[in-house]
Amino acid sequence: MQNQTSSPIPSFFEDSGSDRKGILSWILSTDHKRIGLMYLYMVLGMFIIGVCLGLAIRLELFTPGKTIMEAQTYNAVFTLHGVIMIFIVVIPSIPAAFGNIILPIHLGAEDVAFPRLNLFSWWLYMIGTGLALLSLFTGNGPPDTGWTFYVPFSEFTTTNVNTAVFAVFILGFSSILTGLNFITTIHRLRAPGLKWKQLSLFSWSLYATAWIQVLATPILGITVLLILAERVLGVGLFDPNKGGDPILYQHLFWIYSHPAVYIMVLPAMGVVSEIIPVFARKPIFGYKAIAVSSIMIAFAGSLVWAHHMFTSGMSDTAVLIFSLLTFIVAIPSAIKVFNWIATLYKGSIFIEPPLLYALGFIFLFSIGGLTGLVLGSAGTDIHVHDTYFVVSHFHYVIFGGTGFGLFGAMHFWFPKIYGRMYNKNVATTAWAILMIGFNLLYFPLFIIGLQGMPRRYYDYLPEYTLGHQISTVGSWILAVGLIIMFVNLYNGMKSGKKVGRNPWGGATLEWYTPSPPPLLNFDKEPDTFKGPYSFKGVERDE
Amino acid sequence: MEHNKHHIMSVKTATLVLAMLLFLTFVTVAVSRIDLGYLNVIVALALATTKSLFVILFFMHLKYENKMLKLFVFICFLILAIFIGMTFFDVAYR
Amino acid sequence: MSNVHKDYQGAKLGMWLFLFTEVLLFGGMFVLYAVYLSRYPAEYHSAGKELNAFIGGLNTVVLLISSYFVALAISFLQRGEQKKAIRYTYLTLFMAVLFLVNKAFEWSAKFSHGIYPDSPHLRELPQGESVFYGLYFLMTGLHGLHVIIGGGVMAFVIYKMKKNEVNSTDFVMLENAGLYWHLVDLIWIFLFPLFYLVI
Amino acid sequence: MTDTINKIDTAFLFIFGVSFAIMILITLVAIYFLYKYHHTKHPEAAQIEGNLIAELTWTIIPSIIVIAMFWFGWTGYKALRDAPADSMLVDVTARMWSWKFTYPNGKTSSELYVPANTPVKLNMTSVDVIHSFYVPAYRVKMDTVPGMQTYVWFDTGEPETYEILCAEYCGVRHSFMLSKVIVLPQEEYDAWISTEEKPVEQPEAITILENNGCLDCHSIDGTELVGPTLKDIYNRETVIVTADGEKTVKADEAYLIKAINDPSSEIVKNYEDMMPPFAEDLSKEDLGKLIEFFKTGMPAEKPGEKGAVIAENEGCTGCHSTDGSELVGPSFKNMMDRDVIAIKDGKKIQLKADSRYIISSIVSPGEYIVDGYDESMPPYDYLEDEQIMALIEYFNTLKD
Ligand code: HEA
Ligand code: HEA
Ligand code: HEC
Ligand code: CUA
Ligand SMILES: [Cu+2]
Repeated sequence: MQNQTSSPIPSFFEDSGSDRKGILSWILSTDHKRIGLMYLYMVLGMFIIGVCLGLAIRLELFTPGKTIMEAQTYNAVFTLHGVIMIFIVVIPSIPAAFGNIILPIHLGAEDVAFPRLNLFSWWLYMIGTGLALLSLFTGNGPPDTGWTFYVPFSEFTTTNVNTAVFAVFILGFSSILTGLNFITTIHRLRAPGLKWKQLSLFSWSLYATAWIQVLATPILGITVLLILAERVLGVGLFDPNKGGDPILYQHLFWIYSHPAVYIMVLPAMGVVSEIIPVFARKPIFGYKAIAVSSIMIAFAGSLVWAHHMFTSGMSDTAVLIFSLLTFIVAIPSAIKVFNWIATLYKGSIFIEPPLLYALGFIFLFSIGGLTGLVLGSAGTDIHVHDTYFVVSHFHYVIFGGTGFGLFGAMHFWFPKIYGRMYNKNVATTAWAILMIGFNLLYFPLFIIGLQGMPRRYYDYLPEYTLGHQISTVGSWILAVGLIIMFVNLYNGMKSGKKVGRNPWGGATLEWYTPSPPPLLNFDKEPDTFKGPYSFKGVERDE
Repeated sequence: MEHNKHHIMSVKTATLVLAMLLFLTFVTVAVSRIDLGYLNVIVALALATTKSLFVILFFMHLKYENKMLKLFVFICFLILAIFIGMTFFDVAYR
Repeated sequence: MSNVHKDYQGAKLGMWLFLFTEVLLFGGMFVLYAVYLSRYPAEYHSAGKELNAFIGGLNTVVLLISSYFVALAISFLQRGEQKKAIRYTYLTLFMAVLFLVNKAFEWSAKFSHGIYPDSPHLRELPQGESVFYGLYFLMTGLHGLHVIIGGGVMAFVIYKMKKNEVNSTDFVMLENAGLYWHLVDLIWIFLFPLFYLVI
Repeated sequence: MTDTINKIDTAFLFIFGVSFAIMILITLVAIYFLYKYHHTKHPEAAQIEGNLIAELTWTIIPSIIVIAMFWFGWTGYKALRDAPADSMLVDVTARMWSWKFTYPNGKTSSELYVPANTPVKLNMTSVDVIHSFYVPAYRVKMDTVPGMQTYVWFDTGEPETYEILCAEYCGVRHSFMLSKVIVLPQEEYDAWISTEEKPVEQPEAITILENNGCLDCHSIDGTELVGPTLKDIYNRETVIVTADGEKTVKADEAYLIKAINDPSSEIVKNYEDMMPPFAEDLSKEDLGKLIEFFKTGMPAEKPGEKGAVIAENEGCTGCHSTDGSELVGPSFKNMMDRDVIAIKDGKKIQLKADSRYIISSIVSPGEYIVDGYDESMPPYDYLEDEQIMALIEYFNTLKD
C-alpha cells in the first residue's frame, strides 16, 4: 500500500504549531498528541522502575529470611512499588496517555477543550513524579508505610512520608485537571452532528472515568493534606490519644481509592471495546449496555469503599451494606464481559496482537474480578483480607486488566501514532510469554493467600516457600516477555514497515486521518464515517 | 453567539438577594441563641442551605443555566451527601 | 498556539467542574466534622462557645457583601460599564482583605490564649474540644487560603480588565472568578454556624 | 471442624465453584468463537448489533448469582461475630511487635493458652499502631485499634497448636509479630493457668529468713555478704573454728540447728563472731521449716529468669534481641555498663549504660535516644519496681 503520510500536511511530529525547536517544542507544546505521547513515555519509564521494584520484591521472597535486603529496605520497596504503580503509572496510563492522543480525534475535534490546562496537568504530573522520587533520597529514608499510608503508623514513622504524600497530592491534582478537561471536551467539542449515541465506547469509558476523577480525587487530596497536618502540626484528628479516630482515615482514603480502581480499569475496558469489534469486523454487541454499564460502574463503584475495611473494627451494619453493594458493582462488569464475547459471535475474526491482548484482558480480568467476589463476601474476606490472596486479586485486575489494556492500546494505536508497524509475530510470541509468566507469577499467590500468608511480610513461615518460589520464577518469565515486547515496539518505531491510514480496518474517526495525524488531526472531512462500529464500506489500508 | 442571549442580573435582583442573605444570617444568629437542643444544628443547617441556594441560584446564575448543569450540581452535592451519610453506617452503629 | 475558538460555555462548564472538586475537598473535612459532632456534642458545645461569634458574624456579612459586589461587577461588565466593573471588583478585593484582617485578629487572640494545634493547653482540655479546635483551625485555615487565592484571582482580573482583555464581549474570566468567589462565600455560609454557633 | 469454620468454608466453596464454572464457560466459548468464526472460515461477518433477551439474561442471572454469594458470605460473617455468651474471656494487647494475653485471673503470657473445645472471646486493643490478630486455622482476623476495643471469638477445637500472625502492616518487624494459640486439654490448661508465674509466691522459709533479718547478712543466691551464703548449705563441707581449734565438718541437720541457736560455739573460718543467737526468737516449727528448706535446696531459679519472662511478656524481645543481632532497638547482649552515645534534647552525649540510665531508658525512653535509633520505644512507666529490677538482673546475665 502506498504511504499516505506523503499527503501535503506534515504530521504532528514535524509540525509542533510553534516556533520552538527540539525538546522545548515538546515540553511546552499544547498539542494533545504530543502531551499524550509525553505521558506515555513517562508512564512507561516509571512502569519499568515499578516493575523492577516488583522483581526485587520477588527476589527477596525467593527464600524465607533475608535473601537480598533488610526488612526496612523491603518495606520501602513495596511502598514505592505500590505508590509508583498506582499513582504514577496506572491512574494516568490509559486516560492521560491514550485518552489524550485519541479522545479528541474520536470526537472529531482539533484538540481538548483546555489545551494549556492540559499541558499544566502534565507539568503537575512531572512535578509529582519528581517529588515522589525525591522522597527516596531526602529526609530520614524512603517512606515505609505501604501505599495506603494508614494512620497511626504513618504518623509515627520517621521516614520521609511528608514528601511522598505531598507528591500524591500533586499527582491527584493533575489527575483532576485531566478529568475536568475531558468532560468539557466531550460535552463541548464533539464534531457537529456527532451525537452521544455515536460516541465511541472508549470515549464513554473516559467520560465515566473523568467523573470519578473529578468527584473522588479531591477526597484523596484532603486526606493526604490531613496526614501532613497530623505529622507537621500534630492536630490529632486521627490520633486516638487526642480524641481522633484512626478508622475515619481509612474511610476517607478508600472513598477515593476504591473508585480509583475504576479509574484504572474503565479506560482499559474502553480499549477492549474498541479492539474487539475491529478484529471481529462486526459492530460491538450491545453498544448501549456497554456505555451505560461504564456509567453504572462509576456510580455504584463510589458506594462500596468500606469493603476494604471489613476487619477494621467498623460496625457490622456497615459490613452488611458495603458487602451487598460490592456485589452490585460486579453486575455491570459481567455485562461488559458477556457483550465482548458475544461480539465475537458470527464475526470474521482476524487474530492479531491487539486482539490477543484484549482477550488476555478478558481472561485475566475475569479471574481477578471473580476473586474480587471472594473479597466482597464478608465471611470469606475476613480470612483472606491482607493476605497474598488480595495481592494476587489486584495484580490480576490491575496488571492483567489495566496493564494488558495498556499493552493492547499500544499495539492497537501504534501504527496510527508512528505510521509504522511492529513485527506481529514477535508481538504474538511476547504475548504468549507474558500470559504464561503472568499466571505462573500470580496464581500461586492465591493459594498461599488462602493458606494464610499475610501480605507486606518480609519473612515467612517455611510452609509457604514453594508458592513463593514458583511465583518468583514466574516473574522472570514475565520479565522476558516484557523485554521482548518493548524491544519489538522500539524496533517497530524505528524501522517498521510504513502503514496507511487504516491498517486494521477500524471504523472510528482516528482511522480516517493520516498516520501519524497532522497537527490539527484531520486533513479532510471524514465524510464516509457512519458511526464508530459500522464497518460497511470500511477498507483496510495497510 | 451564545452569550448574546446571556441573562444579565439586574442591580435590583442582586440587592434583594443580598438583603435576603443578610436577613437569613441575622435569623441564624438569633435562632442559635434559643436552646432547641438537637434541633439547633438542624435549623442552622437548614438556614445555611437556604442561603446557599440563594447564592447558587442567583449570584452563581444557576437559575439561568441549562438543565444539564443543574443536574451536575445536584449530583455533586448528592455524592457529598452519600459520602457523609454512608460513613454513618459505620460510626452510628459501632 | 493552536488556539481553538473561545468557547464560552465550555469555559464555564470547566469552572463548575473545578468548583465541584472544591466542594468535595471541603467535603472530606465535613465528613470528619459530622462524625466528631455526633461523638462529642457536649465538647463541641463548650468549645464552640469560646469562639468569637461576633467576628464570625462580621466576617459572614463581609463575605456576603463581597459576593454581592462581584455579582454586580459581572452585570456591569456585561452591560459594557467597564469602569464600574473594575471599581466593584476592587471593592470585592477590599472585602477579601477585610475578611483576612478579621481572621488574623481572631486567630492571634486564640494563639495568645494558648489555643493552637497541639498546644499544651489543648492537650489538657477534654479530647472532644481538641478535636473541635483541630477542625476549626484546619477548615477555617483552608478556607482562608481560598480567600487569599480568590483575592489573587480578583487582582489578576482587574489587571486584565484594565488592559481591556476582559471586557463586555469576553467576560468569562470575570464570571469564573466570580463563581470561585461565590463558592468561597458558600463554604463560609456553612462554616459560620457550624463553628461559631453550634449548640 | 467447628460450625463457624464450616460456614465460611461453604461460602468459599460456593464462590469458587461458581467462579470456576464461569471461567470455564467464557474461556471455552471464546476459544470456540475464535475457531469457528476465524476469517478464513467465516469471511463475511454478520452485522448483529445486540439482543435484548441476551442482555436481560446476562444481567439477571449474574444478579441472582451474586446475591447468593453475598448471602453465603454474610451468614459466615454472622457466625464469626456472634460470640456465645459463655465464652471464656481473654484480653489481648497488641504492640509493636508482640502480643500480650491477659487471662481472667490476671496471668499474662505472650502465647495464647486455651482449653480444648471451648468458645473463647478475645477483647483486643493496641497501644501504638493498628495491628491485626489473625489465626488462619480459625478463619478469624480482626484489627486491634489503639483507643478502641475490638473482639474475635472462636471455638478452640481439639488440642493442637496454631499460628497467630499479625495481618496489618505495622512497621519493620511486622512479619516477625508471630505467636501461637496453644490448645490444651482441659486438665492441662487448668494446671497451666493456676501455676502462678508472675509474682512468684516465695516459699514460707524465705519469709522467715527475711523476717528474722537473716538475709541482711546471708544471701541465698551465692553472693558473699557478711556471713556465708545459705545457698547449697546443707551437707556442705565447712571449716569451723572452735575452742579446740579448726576442724572440717559436714553441715548436717544437727550442725545447722546448733549454728542457728548458738552461733558463737562454732565460727566458720574467716568470719567474725557477730551472729546473734536465735534460740529464743525462732520457734521450733520455723526452725524445722528452715532446715527443710536448706535440705530441699534453694528454689532452682537461675539468675535473670524472672527478667527473661518479663522481657518476653512485655514485648521487649519484639524489638531487642538477646544475642547481639540488630532488630529495632539495641541488642540486650552486652548492653549493661557499655559506653553509649545518646541524644538528649538534640545534643549528643556519651554516657555509661549503668542501671540508672537503663531504668530511665525503660520508663521514659524519650529522654535519651541511643544514637542511630528511632524514637519508637513506648514508655513502660507502668512496670513495677521489682519487675524493672528483675529486668536489670536479667540484662546483667547477658554480659559476656
Ligand atoms: C483495576 C483495579 C481493580 C478492579 C477493577 C477491582 C475490582 C473489584 N475488586 Fe478489587 N482491589 C484492587 C483493585 C481492583 N479491584 C486493589 C488495588 C485492591 C487492594 C488495595 C490494597 O489493599 O492495597 C483491591 C482490593 C479489593 C478488596 C479488599 C480486599 C481486602 O483488602 O480485604 C475487595 C473486597 O471486596 C475487592 C473487590 C473487588 C470487586 C468485587 C471488584 C469488581 O469490580 C470485579 C468485577 C468483575 C467481575 C465479577 C469479573 C468479570 C465478570 C464475569 C466473568 C462475568 C460473570 C460474573 C458473575 C456471574 C458475577 N477488591
Ligand atoms: C500497575 C500495578 C502493578 C504492577 C504492574 C505490579 C507488578 C508486579 N508486582 Fe506489584 N503491587 C502493586 C501494583 C503493581 N504491581 C501494588 C499497588 C502493591 C501493594 C503495595 C503495598 O502493599 O503497599 C503491590 C505489591 C506487590 C507485592 C506484595 C508485597 C508485599 O505485600 O509484601 C508483590 C509480591 O510479590 C508484588 C510483585 C509484583 C511483581 C513481581 C510484579 C511484576 O509484574 C513485575 C514483572 C516485571 C519484571 C519481573 C521486570 C521486567 C522488566 C524489566 C527487567 C525491565 C524491562 C526492560 C526494558 C523495557 C528494556 N507486588
Ligand atoms: C517498639 C520497640 C521497642 C520495645 C517494645 C521495647 N524497646 Fe527498648 N528500645 C527500643 C529502641 C528503638 C531503643 C533505642 C532508642 C532509645 O534509646 O529510646 C530502645 C532502647 C532501650 C534501652 C536503652 C538501650 C541502650 O543500649 O542504652 C533499654 C534498656 C531498653 N530499650 C529496654 C527495653 C525493655 C526492658 C523493654 C520492655 C519492657 C523494651 N525496651 C521494649 C525499642 C523498643
Ligand atoms: Cu503488628 Cu503487623
Ligand atoms: Cu475496592
